[in-house]
Amino acid sequence: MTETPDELQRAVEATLFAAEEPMSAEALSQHLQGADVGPALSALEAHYRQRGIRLVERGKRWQFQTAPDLAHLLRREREQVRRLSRAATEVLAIVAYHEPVSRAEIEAIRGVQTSAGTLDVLMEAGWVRVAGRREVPGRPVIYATTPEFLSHFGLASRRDLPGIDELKAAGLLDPVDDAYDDLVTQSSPDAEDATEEGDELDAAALENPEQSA
Amino acid sequence: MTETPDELQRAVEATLFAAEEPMSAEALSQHLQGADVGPALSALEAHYRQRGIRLVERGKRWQFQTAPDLAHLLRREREQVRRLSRAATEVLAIVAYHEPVSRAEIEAIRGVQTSAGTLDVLMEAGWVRVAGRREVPGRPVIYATTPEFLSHFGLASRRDLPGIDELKAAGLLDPVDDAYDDLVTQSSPDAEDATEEGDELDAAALENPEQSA
Amino acid sequence: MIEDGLLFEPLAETGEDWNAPGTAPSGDAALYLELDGWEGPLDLLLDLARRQKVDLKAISILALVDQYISYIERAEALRLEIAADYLVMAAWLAYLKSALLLPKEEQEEPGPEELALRLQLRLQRLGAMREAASRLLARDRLGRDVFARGAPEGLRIDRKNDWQCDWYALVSSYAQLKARNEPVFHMVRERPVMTLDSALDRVSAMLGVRLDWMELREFLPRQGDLRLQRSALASSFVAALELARQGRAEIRQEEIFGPLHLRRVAA
Repeated sequence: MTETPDELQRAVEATLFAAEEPMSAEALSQHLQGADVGPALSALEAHYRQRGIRLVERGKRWQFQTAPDLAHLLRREREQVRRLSRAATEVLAIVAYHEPVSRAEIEAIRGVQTSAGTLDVLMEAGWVRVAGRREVPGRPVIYATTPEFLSHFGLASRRDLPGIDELKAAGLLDPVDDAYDDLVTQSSPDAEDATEEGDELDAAALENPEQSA
Repeated sequence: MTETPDELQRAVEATLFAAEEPMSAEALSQHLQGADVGPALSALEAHYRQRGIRLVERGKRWQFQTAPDLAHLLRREREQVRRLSRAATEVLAIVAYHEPVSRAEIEAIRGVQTSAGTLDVLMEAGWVRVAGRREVPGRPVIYATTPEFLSHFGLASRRDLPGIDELKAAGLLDPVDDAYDDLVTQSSPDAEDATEEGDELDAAALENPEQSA
Repeated sequence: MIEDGLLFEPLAETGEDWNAPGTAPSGDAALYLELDGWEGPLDLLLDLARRQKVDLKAISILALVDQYISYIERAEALRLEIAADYLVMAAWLAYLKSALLLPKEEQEEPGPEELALRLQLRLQRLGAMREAASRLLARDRLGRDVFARGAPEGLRIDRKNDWQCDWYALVSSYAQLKARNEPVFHMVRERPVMTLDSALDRVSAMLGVRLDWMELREFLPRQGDLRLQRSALASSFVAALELARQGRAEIRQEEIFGPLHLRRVAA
């Protein structure tokens, strides 16, 4: 395709480029002192057919637009690696250990209010899903983990999550405050009985996976 | 001019066409998965040189715009360009040719106080920005031009400022004190030669006028 | 250049050719309005200089001074707040002119030639910037002469977050949560103690055996748990105080923190 555009083609090209709305051939012609813009439009349409932009006619009005095969360039996704916040990690852990669980239950376990955004983040990450509603007054939404959660954390099933005794054995309960932990450690046998009795069977089993296994 | 654009050229063309702001080569490259966009930009720039639209570089940023010789066809009824007062125009020129420059230095050249509004107008237009402070007593704020300034006035870089080389060579961008000292210490015919001897030197010094001052 | 720059001969034909910017002479009433149009005295001077129709390097400073002063004198309706700067310049120029006309040997530093040259340099610089400004404004300007695309589609970048969390963070977070929320039981360990009652019995029994002063420590058990010994010390001390209060014993201490002695009060 060899061409040096003539002056009318250049004028049409510039006018359509700068126009804020698509223009009909009549409007173009009027803008360009009544010139016959038909041939120029055809020549330009042909010229741009191979390029990254096209000259297209839509409902008798002409406009430039991105070539259809390049439309994806207009919308780019940029992935941003972000670490889960401590609050979100806690909520994820609670969902994982206690699922299905409502937001009120999560808050009861954490002892602090949990912003809706925290659960949104976990759902955006694809690790937590809405698992229905609990059939109690208010019918609260309940949350559970997803298969992506298991694969991300390399777990075959939720039963692979370490129980609280194993966490203790691994020293994971220690680092906070030695004096405080001393007390907790001494009182924990009783404490566990007290907190677990009302839990769902599932959660109780998780606390002591070796017993259920 | 025969050419079928390659895929990268098409992508660069489509991206710059769709962009709402001029884009640097780096931003383009980032948008196009790190492609080396330099050759594509050169090819496109050459392709569009004859056409009704141009691909131009303004302050390291690339943009499409209509060809200047078609201005008469495109002027709109409503003036899109802000009308500058004479004071604002002079201050803009002083900032552009002397940047970075403090308000006191602007006033020394103009011989009058510059109202705060004048610089505000130029900053609001997006043509002038605060470029830090000069490390002298009082640490005055210094001003410089922006990429939008270059874009608006069709300058590839500050070296394109009309007549800047001649002004520099004639010492007309140096403060009066320096110019006077030059005149007094050197015999006058030599003085002119001396200032003209190194155009490249002067151009380099333009980047940091305070060093040359 | 210095000699070229200062033509001390007033140019005859420049006298009447320098009215206000772009206005025909329309009487003195117009002049005060015209002062508003100048960007200060230097601007007015530059305009007057331009009207000499010579290169600024070859300007006649004396002619310029005359023109300026004459201009200011004719502007009768000067508004003072605008005119102050212009009047100061007029006074300075009048001084410059007289200095330039004086014999050289009577002049102070800086000499009038220097002042005149500096003024000329300033005018050149302002002139250069005025010229540059008009050339800048005459360029093909975006939005006036050249145009960006009227309706760009725009590039949208959707940010997607790739959330990171590892097994350890998950599990340790749960552990900490558990640790934090365990109900706290305050348990006092069973410890070997000597109660006050038994200390009272013990001390009064031993006082009954001995008549002279005894150190408190002699009342304490010699063996056993260190914690029991400490408890015994505390209890025995309180027991001694109690016996003294009851009038059954006396307490003596030679110095602060010294050993504590006690003995039975003979009834």
